[in-house]
Amino acid sequence: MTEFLLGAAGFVLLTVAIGLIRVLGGPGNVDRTMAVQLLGTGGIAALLLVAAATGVRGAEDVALGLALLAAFASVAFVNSAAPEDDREAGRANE
Amino acid sequence: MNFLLVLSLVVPIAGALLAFGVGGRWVSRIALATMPLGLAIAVAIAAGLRPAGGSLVYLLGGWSPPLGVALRADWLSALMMVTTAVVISAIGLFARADFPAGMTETRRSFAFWILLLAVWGALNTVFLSGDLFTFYVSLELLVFVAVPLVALDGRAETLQAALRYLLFALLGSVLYLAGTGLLYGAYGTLDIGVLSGRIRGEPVTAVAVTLMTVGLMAKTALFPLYLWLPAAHAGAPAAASAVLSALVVKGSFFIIVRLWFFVMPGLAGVAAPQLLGALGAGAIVFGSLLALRQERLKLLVAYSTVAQLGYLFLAFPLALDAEAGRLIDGSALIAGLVQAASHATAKAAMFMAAGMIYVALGHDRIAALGGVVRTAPLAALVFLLAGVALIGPPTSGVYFAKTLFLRAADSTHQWWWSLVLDVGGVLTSAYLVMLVARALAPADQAAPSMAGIVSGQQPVAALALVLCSLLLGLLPWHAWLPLPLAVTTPDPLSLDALWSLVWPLLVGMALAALMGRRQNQRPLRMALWLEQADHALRQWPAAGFSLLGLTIMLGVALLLTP
Amino acid sequence: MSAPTLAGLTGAALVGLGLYGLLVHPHPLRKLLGFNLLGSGVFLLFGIIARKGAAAGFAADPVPQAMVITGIVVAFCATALSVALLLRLFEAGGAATLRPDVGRDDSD
Amino acid sequence: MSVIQALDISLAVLVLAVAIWTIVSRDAFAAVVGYVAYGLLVSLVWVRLFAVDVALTEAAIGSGVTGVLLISAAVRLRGTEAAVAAEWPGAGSRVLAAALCMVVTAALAAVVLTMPDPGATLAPEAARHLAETELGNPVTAVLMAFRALDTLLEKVVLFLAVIGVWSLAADGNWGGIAGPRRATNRQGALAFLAQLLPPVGIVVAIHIVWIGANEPGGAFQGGAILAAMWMIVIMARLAEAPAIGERRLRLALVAGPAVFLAVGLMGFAVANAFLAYPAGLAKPLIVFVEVFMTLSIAVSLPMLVLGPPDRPSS
Repeated sequence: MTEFLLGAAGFVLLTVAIGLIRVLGGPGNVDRTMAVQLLGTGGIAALLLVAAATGVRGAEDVALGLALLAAFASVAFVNSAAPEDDREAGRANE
Repeated sequence: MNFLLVLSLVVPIAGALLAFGVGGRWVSRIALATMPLGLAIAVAIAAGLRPAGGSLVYLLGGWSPPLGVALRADWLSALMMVTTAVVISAIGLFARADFPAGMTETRRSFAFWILLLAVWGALNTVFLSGDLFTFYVSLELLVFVAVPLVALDGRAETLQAALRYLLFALLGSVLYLAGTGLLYGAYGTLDIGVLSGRIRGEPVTAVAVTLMTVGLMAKTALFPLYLWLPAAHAGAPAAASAVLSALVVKGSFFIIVRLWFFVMPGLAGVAAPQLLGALGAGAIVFGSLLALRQERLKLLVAYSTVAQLGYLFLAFPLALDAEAGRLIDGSALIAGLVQAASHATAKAAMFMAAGMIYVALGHDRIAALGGVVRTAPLAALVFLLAGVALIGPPTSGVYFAKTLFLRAADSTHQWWWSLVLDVGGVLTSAYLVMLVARALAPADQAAPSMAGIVSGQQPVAALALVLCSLLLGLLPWHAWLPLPLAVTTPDPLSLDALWSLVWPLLVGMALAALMGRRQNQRPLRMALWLEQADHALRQWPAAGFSLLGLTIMLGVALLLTP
Repeated sequence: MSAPTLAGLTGAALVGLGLYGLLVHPHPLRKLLGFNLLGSGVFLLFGIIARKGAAAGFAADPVPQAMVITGIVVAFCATALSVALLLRLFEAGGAATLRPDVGRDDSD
Repeated sequence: MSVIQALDISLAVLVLAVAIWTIVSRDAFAAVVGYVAYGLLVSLVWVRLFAVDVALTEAAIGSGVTGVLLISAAVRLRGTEAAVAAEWPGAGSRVLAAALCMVVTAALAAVVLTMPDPGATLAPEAARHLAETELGNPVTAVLMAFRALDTLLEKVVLFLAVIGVWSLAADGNWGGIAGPRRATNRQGALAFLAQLLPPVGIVVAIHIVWIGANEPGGAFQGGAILAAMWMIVIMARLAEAPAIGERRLRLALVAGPAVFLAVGLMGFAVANAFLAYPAGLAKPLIVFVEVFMTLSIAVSLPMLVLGPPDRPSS
């Protein structure tokens, strides 16, 4: 069972790695931000599998934290990448 | 009695938190009210250490090391704590005019007073901590105080200076932290006392101590790792420059002392202390000569700090007992720390004087200092006295330290360090003579337009500090220090004493004439080389190479130690 | 090779990488990334020390773990202050360079 | 080679590859995204080292909040790279620097490889005294009892960092609203997300703080998640960032270190040492302190990410 869990974790990690190569290269910043999402989901899966296999306690909370913060990173990206003219409009409105 | 150790760091930190919570006009009042309290605590701790060579220990939370953290006070802590308390109180007095408490809270004064209290708490933690990781946290506290102080004026150049300082200081902290971790991994403790009993001359010790020492040297701005110092110390407001130059750089120096003299005194070998001394000598010569080449007074003072920091590192080779093969915490170390205390008081006063001169003249260009004796006589006097204190007349702390250094050089047969000390005295005289010559020149025709008025308290605070430095040699040191010391003050009117004061001045005059900046005259080629070297060393790539090269040299020196 | 040793070696490599980035890369933001890599490499060294200190029923020595947690917090504060300074420098001077102003004291 | 070894090696390779990417990548934004990915991977390594508390901190701070900070900085600094590129040292210098850095790495690697196993440890000491702290999580015991001074000072570092960031404000904006002005678009997916996530996040954060006494977790990790939730709300313009002159904000910022300090001083009277807890009350007092620390952290982190006040408060 342990071997199976670890094998599964390895597989997830491999897909994440392949995805990373594609995604980090861009071309656009949106593509790159997807890398974070990809790792957010893939990383959580690998983390839970490894924790279950090696008997680490408390890993579920790390997974919870990771899930929340990966979403948070995307929000920050969307927020800061908002087009400039939108901001200017905001400035004029207030 | 021992609870005073806790109070000495808790009181300033609590003051900072309170000032932040209350805000407004109360910020400076709380800070100023904390000062007599902190001063009293420092003096009380020093008094408690009076049977010479004693120490006070406080186990935090009642947990004893290695699991817990202990605070320890000994003569080094007491000396540095009292110095810090005096300097901070004087700076507080000085800064009242520059950072007034108005009806509405202002950015500069809010940040300054809280940071002043925080730097005090951080330094007391450094002086009292008996734990390598607590050192790390207090080093970081110092960074987070010092960087905003540098950036306080908000001009682009000070922001850049602050950022360079921050990045370099962070690098230093991380290297220090790496070494701390390795030592813990090897010996299972971070407590200085426990560690000194367990530490052995192994490769892991060499690697750890190298990383820690280089990290701390970067924070102390020891030559050649001073890329951040001149711009940072010269760009800050005068009161902040005084804090930075007098106190903050001494914190990381103090940790080097703790590490070498109290954790691994028997493992230093011969080569590594010589290397530290050589860097100190380099700082003295290079920093002083560059001070001569500066166009602005505050930059001159900053380069003078680079030079003066070099003296502190002479303590390492001179404290080495070659026969026993260990560093002795005896007269050379005492000399180093008294030098640190003398420099702290004199340099703080010097930066204050430079600040007052800036206010009085509306600029601090050295070439246009003429007439300052009439415009700002007190400030000019303080500056002169501070410079004299750095050269070291017979009653001063610098003289006391120099005598001990020379004696140690004599008894350990290392004549070259005496030479360095003499050269240092001459060079310090040189830039002072040059400034005096400029100041006595007739005033510029163009009337100063931007000139302001120096508040009345400011010269008093600066003068008090300068007197501390000038009279430090007269203190009854034997009551505190671990070994009997007799440095007799020579009759100041005796021929010997006069000659020892006059000859460096004469040689200094010649040097000032040769190397100083003068209009309508091509500088010596050597002066140009110096400036180019300085410019290169203040760039990141060169600083990086110096840092990595030093790491490897020090590492090899320590690895080869039997 | 055991997991802790591997992590330790990764840490050692990260220290070198971070050091290179911090010292050589001219852009302050990239220096900051180098600093963070360097710090994280040092933390991994603490990690191997903690893991090799497993005893008394603990899977890892808690003392180095606590130090790493403190270290991560401090590193974050440092990053935040650097970023704030850098952005302010950029606004004030329009550039994000760390090169000291050439020619101010070398003009003649 | 067993499966777990293969997994460890591939994880290490992946970590290093992403780290190299963040150093060599041309584009600053790409490098920063690489760094966020790196942080996520490193928290996996921490789980493999059985240091779950650290993994949680790394996930929350190392990659989460730091990542957001750096991403917005990279976006705002767009276009500064070309000018700085001229300052690259020459190829020879770079090779030399790389070689010197490798020497440092080699020295550390040698230390790692010669490290004894089992190594020096304080775990037995911590285990022996754990009962006196009434806690189940030894890491929390080290942070809140055995080495409480360091934790207290670390909170002061956080406090000073906030002052440092604020002190960069323009004089006229002192007391004003933290962070750059944001557009007022309240529509869209972002606002929806900002309404959806925080309730979940708050529950998770409280859970992590609460279990910190006995299981991995604690004030900092929980506080960081709370901070992230508040920042999402601010970013989605559902709420305005606070003005730095606000009394409530200031009290929240100092509450953590101040309460810690007060409880520590109380130790003088009731437990005969600074930072000592009286027997039988250790756990409740530690949780009490942690609640205030969580509050301060949850408020400090957004202040650090938002930056100095950019406009006066109305």
